[in-house]
Amino acid sequence: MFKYLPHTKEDIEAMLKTIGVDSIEALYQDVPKSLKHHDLSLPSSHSELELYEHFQALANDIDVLKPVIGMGAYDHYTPSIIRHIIERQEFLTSYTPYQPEISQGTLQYIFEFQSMISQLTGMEIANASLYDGATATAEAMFMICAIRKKQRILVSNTINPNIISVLKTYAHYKGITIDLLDHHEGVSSLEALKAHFTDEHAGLIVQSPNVFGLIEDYAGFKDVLEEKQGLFVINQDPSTLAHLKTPSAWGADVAVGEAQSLGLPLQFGGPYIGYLASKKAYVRKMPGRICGMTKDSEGKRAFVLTFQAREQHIRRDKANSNICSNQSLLALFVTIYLATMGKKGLYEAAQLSMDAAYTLHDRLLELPIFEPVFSGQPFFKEFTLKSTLPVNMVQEALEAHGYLGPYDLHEMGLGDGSWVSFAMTEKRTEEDVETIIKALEALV
Amino acid sequence: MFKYLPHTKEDIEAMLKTIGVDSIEALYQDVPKSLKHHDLSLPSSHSELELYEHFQALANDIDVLKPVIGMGAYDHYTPSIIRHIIERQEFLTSYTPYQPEISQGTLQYIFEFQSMISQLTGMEIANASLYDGATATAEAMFMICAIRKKQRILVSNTINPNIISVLKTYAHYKGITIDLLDHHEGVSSLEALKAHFTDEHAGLIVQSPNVFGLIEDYAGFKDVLEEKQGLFVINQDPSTLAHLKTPSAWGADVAVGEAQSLGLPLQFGGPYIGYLASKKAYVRKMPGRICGMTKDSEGKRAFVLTFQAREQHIRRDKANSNICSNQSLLALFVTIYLATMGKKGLYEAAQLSMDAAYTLHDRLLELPIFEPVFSGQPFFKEFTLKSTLPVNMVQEALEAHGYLGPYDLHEMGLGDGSWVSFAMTEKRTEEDVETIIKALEALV
Amino acid sequence: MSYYDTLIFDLSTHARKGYTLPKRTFKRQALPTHLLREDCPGLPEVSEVEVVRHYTNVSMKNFGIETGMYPLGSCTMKYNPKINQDLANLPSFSALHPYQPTRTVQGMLKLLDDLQSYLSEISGLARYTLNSYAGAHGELIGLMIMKRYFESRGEHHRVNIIVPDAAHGTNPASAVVAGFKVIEVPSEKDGSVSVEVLKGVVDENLAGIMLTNPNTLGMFEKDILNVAELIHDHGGLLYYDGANLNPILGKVRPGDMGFDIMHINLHKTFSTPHGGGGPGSGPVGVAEHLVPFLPKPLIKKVDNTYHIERDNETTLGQISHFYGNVGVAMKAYTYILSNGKEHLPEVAKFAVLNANYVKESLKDLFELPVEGVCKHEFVFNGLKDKSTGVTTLDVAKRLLDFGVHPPTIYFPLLYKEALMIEPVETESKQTLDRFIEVMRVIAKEAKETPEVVKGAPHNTIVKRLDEALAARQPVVKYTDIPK
Amino acid sequence: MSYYDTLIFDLSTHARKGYTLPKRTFKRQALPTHLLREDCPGLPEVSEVEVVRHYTNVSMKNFGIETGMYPLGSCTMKYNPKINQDLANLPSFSALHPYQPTRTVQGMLKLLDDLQSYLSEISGLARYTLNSYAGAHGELIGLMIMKRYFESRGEHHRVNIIVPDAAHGTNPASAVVAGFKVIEVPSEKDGSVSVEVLKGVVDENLAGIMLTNPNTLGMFEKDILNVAELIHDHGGLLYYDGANLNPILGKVRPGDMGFDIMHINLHKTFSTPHGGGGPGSGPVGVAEHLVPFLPKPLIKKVDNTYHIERDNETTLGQISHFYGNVGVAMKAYTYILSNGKEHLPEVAKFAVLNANYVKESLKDLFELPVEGVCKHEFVFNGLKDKSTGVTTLDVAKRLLDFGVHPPTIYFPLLYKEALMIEPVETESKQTLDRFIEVMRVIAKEAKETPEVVKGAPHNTIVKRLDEALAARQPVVKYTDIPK
Ligand SMILES: Cc1ncc(COP(=O)(O)O)c(C=O)c1O
Ligand SMILES: Cc1ncc(COP(=O)(O)O)c(C=O)c1O
Repeated sequence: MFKYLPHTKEDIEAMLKTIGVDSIEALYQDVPKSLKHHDLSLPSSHSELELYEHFQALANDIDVLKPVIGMGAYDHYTPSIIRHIIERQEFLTSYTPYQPEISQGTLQYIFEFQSMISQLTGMEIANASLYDGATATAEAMFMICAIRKKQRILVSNTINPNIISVLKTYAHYKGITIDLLDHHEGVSSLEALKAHFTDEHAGLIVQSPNVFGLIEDYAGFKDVLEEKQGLFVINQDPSTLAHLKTPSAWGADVAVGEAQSLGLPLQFGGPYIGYLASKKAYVRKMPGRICGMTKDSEGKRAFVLTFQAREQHIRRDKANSNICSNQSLLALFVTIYLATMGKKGLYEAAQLSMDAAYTLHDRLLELPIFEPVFSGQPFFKEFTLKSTLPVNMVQEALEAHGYLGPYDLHEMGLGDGSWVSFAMTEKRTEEDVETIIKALEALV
Repeated sequence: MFKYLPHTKEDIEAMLKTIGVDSIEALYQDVPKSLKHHDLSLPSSHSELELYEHFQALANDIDVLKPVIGMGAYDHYTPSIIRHIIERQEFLTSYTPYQPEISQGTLQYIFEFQSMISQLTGMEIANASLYDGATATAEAMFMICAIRKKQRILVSNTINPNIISVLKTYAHYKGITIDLLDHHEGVSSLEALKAHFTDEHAGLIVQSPNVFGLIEDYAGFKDVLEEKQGLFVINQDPSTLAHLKTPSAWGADVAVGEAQSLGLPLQFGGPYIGYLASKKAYVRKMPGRICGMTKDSEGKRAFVLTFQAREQHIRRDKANSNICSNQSLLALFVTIYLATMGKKGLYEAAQLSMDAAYTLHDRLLELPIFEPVFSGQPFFKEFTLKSTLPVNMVQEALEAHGYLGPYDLHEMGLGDGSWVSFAMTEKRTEEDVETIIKALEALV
Repeated sequence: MSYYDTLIFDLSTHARKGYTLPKRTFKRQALPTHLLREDCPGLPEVSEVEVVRHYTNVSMKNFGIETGMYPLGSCTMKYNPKINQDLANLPSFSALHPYQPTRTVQGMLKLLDDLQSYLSEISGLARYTLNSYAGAHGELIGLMIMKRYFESRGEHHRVNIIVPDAAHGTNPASAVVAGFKVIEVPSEKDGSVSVEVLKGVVDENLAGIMLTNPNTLGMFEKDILNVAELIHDHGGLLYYDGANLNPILGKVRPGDMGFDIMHINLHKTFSTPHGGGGPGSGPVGVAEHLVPFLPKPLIKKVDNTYHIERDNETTLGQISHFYGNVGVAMKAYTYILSNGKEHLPEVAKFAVLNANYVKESLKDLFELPVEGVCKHEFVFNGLKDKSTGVTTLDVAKRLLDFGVHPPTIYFPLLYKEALMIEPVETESKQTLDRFIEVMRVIAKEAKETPEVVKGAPHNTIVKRLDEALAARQPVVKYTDIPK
Repeated sequence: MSYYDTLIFDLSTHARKGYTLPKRTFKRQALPTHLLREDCPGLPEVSEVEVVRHYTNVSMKNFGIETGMYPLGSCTMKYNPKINQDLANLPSFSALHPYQPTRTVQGMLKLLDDLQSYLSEISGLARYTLNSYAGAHGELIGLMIMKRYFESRGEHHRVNIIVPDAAHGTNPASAVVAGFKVIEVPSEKDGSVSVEVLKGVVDENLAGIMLTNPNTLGMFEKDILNVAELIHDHGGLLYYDGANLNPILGKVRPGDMGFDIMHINLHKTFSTPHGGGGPGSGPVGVAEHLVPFLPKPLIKKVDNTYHIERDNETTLGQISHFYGNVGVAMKAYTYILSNGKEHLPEVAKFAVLNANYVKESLKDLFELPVEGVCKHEFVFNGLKDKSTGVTTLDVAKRLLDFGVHPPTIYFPLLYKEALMIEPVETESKQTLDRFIEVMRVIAKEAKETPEVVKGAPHNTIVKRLDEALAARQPVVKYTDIPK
């Protein structure tokens, strides 16, 4: 007997009798003998106490560092209530709302999630979430290619290289060609766009704040694209959207991004959550689930998945996306986060992050170790500097004080080996800044 | 604006208008001016992040040690599911089930708790919990004094001195006299009982396993008591009751005890939970709440608090107990614990504790440091030895390896300064035993 | 969905298991058979999913603060912040054995000592013990302190405790359990005690008086300073029942009013959850001259180090096995730090604002026995229109149909149809407006379709219960259930 | 109780707050205005209790596994152990930034690498990546591996992927998204693929086939070795959709059946919760010769140290920002260790026992298209008695009234009235018996009072929904709602 398996000897006997066989083995009679496998070479069953002991042993081989980097994963604050709510079994253990009558809980929060993402991005319609920001960007690429029936796109090279890497993979197998748009002083350049965007391109994909942490300025971009019927995809960190001009205001056709910055735990890279929002006109090309409002037979308002035969009836071989399970629980997480923070809290958290980042930035530049890399565009909470000392020396100095950073941009093929990236959030304190500066001063 | 206070300026204005006053201050107009207090000298409001930082700082001043002692608080294993269930807001945030129609959840688990305590103790009726094992014993004392209308009781001096101390306090103010019964070789003695129990005594209170960890043998006790119409109260650790003869089988009229050993976290001493069970005949003298089964107006089975006008209508100046709030959530905890462990798991956990304790006991006696104190009765999971080394030397040797123990019984006035107590639970491993022995070997 | 009417025992099946335990190699010990039980305790045998599913379904039969408004008078059912829970569960604190050397638990002791100080500051009393498990336990300890005090002065004859008839039942009960004699005095119409009435009962046997202020009707006892003077002049002490502390946080302090002893219900004012009826925590505070009598053990700071004083000459004795409900105290501590000095006084103000708002919005339909500003709660004497035959019980049961937890009913005993409403500060105006609307609808129904109200509840999973049957044919455990 | 029909936006009130943030002394930074948004995002402004109460009430409109039985075919809705959650939430793991130096996260990497090995052992494939976020993502990656493999061999013409018509919709969709051409083949009556049919479509353009075994009808594909031989002989690869792995754990291994690539749905077979539709995790495993093509980054053990290989020559590329849903992987890891080698095979056996028991207990009333032992699930083609006009949709909706989550309906497409039942191993005989009883009651109702079934659900908080309306008049966000 095992705690997850309620079958007693008597149960088994009675059930076998009903079935009309005399052993469970007989239920595998259709499996060719040659295939039958014996004895899994796996660890033995662990009791809960042994599991705790085991995880303690693993944890002993882990040093948790305080990040002063981001690169797509930000150490923001999580309001305490969220875990309590998302762990309610009604949310946690249910599946896709196939039976809307008993899934109004899930459907309602998806509706609220869509509404909030629309508010943040300014877009008309958002979906119920995608795997992560990188795959969401790939889905956006598929989407605009399908809308424009073109197989070529332009991608700014200020996008985080991991996202570009994912785009390249998705594009390659689908037969889409990616052209890269060069940056000017660390941001996507209007001049370069004018020079390189052609009729062949379905559209342009950019990111803001970009891989260098810089806020991009898309003034004029939309005009250039419209001339060639190019669609405009903006990937943006949603935690910046209480401050920054929205994708919609820049003229985006599709807004995508990674919403981990909305309080999700770092969790070594996942689960995170991608979002995708667009103009209503493109709804039938949107990947993923969409929830809509309707009425029940008695006229009560209620919610359903709408617009597409997804799931088991997914458009099969006419599909433009294959996503089925998404990151629903994280959509709930983000929804509660945004409800808790509200418009003011989202602004404040971002402002505190920015204030901490600018402070650190300015203090670092006072040291003889760092120099600016770009001039021009301001950054948000993440910034890039040039280090005159070997990067690993700087990293080790901080690690000795329990900090993770700075990130060596060369690991992503950016810069000349001296470029480093820092990021701050509202969790980092004045004391953190002092400790970091002191640790680095010791190097000079 | 503060997150727990939803009042906006507009709300306040509208509400004041309805009330017909022009400031909230006006609602305190009836408070004498001389009394009004200004400015609490308290810490400033802490955000959640600051609270975490603050608790981290406090935690830095704490060393969690692995206990190899008990003395009323045992480090047993807690099944993972319990916290998840008891933190459901329906259980956690509700109050006493005054409105049974919307409190069937609480009432049902109380009924189950009562049923389980009855099963463990063999008694006919159990209440819905009391504050802790010590106060439960005091309530039992009041109960038997009220039943027998006598103001004197006999208490075995093998009971944990803290419990005796609480008994003495409660007795003193209520005008009850306590006589102590001497032990023989560490257990309550039938001979002494015969010699000391008189007509004046309402009854006898004993504990098993007792403060020395010894299992008491009450053969013959009931006969002696009955002869003088004395009532019999047994305080017993419920975690031993899958193995040991029940209070009911020894002839107890009231069974009480501390149920912390049923998986409750140590939590520096509380919240724990006292239980009290008795013969049905004494129900109207029982302290605390009792839940009973009944029917609703449509004949459905349902539960209510029964038997007594407690709570706001508590028997006021005719009361024999004043308890109102009890340890309800812990009753739920214990109920889930006992449901999860079941009869077999409860037995197994106790057996593992006992096995570990006997192993440690025997290994310790192999060292030249320890000697036996008592001969005769077996112990359960806790045992007493004589240390030939200064006790603090032994304690420090274990603390250096992260262990808490042994307990110096002299701190409770027991023994000659050399008596020490160890306890083991199913959480202690073979490795723990080895480490402890090695640490002590280093002393010789 | 269908009504869940299964007991955990109904699910039990021989040999099913819900637990896992480690395999150990220790030698298996056998005890002498004469010490062993012969039968097996009839505990359920169920799988883990059965346990979880069972108690989840059982929980769904309950109404909590997060389900909806819970204006249960005298109980202060405010929102219970999750952060309280998270911090109390931190392993550095929750895994501590109560006998760890104080050297190893300075952080824990500092927290508890600071909490004691904060409570002193809030209440104006010199020193607190956290050893008391709940409000009623606090009352008992407070009264023991009184007795110990008089004993120390050789005034053994002082056995009278004055308790107003409006007081909570635990007040007289605690007095009796502490070995006092209860002198019940009638309350005025507004729930207050009259100095004149008190003058008639204070004599040389006076030990003290138990009061709460605001009083049980939610009214501030304006005469409190005169009462205090009278009692003190007669050598008595004043006990403050802290159940009503919420509306005066940072506004008035019981210590300043002349109270010598009080308890605080951390589970009420300081938002630790009520847990279905506990665990609570009822710290007891005393004025300077009573500090020596506090129960043992006592957490103390001496020269920046924290100690646990396990005994002293003057203590009233021990009243708990260890140091009270420490886990609960941690939650109250968190709540105080969360609010801080800035917001604690607002808690009081908004609690009072809410109560007065609801009172004024309903007093045209419900009978308000006492006019004037109330504090955090107030009492209606049922519907104004008594001709309908609709009782307070009916109103309460009808509220269930609207998803609102009813107020406290038939307490205090001063008014026959008492309906005691405490809206608490964490409720928004919108929520109060909905409550007011529902109450008005019920008042209207009482006139127009009284049978609907009298037959309530209609939408709950069970209907009105036969409480008499439960006492007449007691079924108090599974094996009592007739097969 | 009353129906909760409030949106979080309905609760929003200007200037209300639900958060706290620290006060910092950093200089406040201002950005150039041309980069700033001019409006304010219309996010709700609510207090903490409003958020908590709102989502608690919203949750109550959902049915979870702990509410009751959830026999949703193809989804393996087994019990989700709490210990999985507790361990994944441990701060040592959950607070890790993905770019911590590998030196500092050896414990985390060991866990992930061990999980990869366990999955290999369970499935008989050489190596796994955990980077894939869900089943469909796994399919996509698997197909990319195929493509990369053929590219590496210069066989660019191999673009045909065979998919049986009974397959899950994601199978053909993934193939298309990976740039393949889908060749749909008809399934046999028992859901199997016939070697004869396959022979007709395998040619030099063959890339591979996507199958699941047991197949979509829950039947074991007895011919699987012949199918594998045929495909391999024609230079193709076999992809295994791991959604149906549960019934063969420790019994048969896809690798041994001849599959070259597969994904595993950790959220199904390995009990990490489904979370209302995600996060899942769909690790992809490959046979030895395909290992070089696995996506990057890849966790690897070299000489007892764990590394993250961020790039290599042969990889298919990157398909996720970091290393997949690590938090989900931790739960699956816990589940494997909990069960251990002793109980994992039992999981399979009891899943199969349960399915056959339900099938045999209902086949007199429901139309069973395929006789014989099934594995973990089976499909009825609606009620046997078709004369009543009661459809599978009606039966499903009527189940709601009994507190049972309906099976999967209208999938697979093979049968018009498909009703796909997967009882899972964590359900006890008692629970199955109740399900069987309810199904039999519904069958009886279909005969005697068909209107009751056709009008179902009757007891749910909302009744049948107008799905057409949602698509006709799209309201997909709060501001779309007509005022
Ligand atoms: C006025 C008053 N006094 C005392 C108490 C008793 O407090 P507790 O239930 O914490 O023992 C209560 C609780 O209901 C109360 O309302
Ligand atoms: C047979 C089958 N294949 C593939 C999938 C897709 O898996 P996921 O939802 O994890 O993407 C599912 C899930 O419903 C399935 O049942």
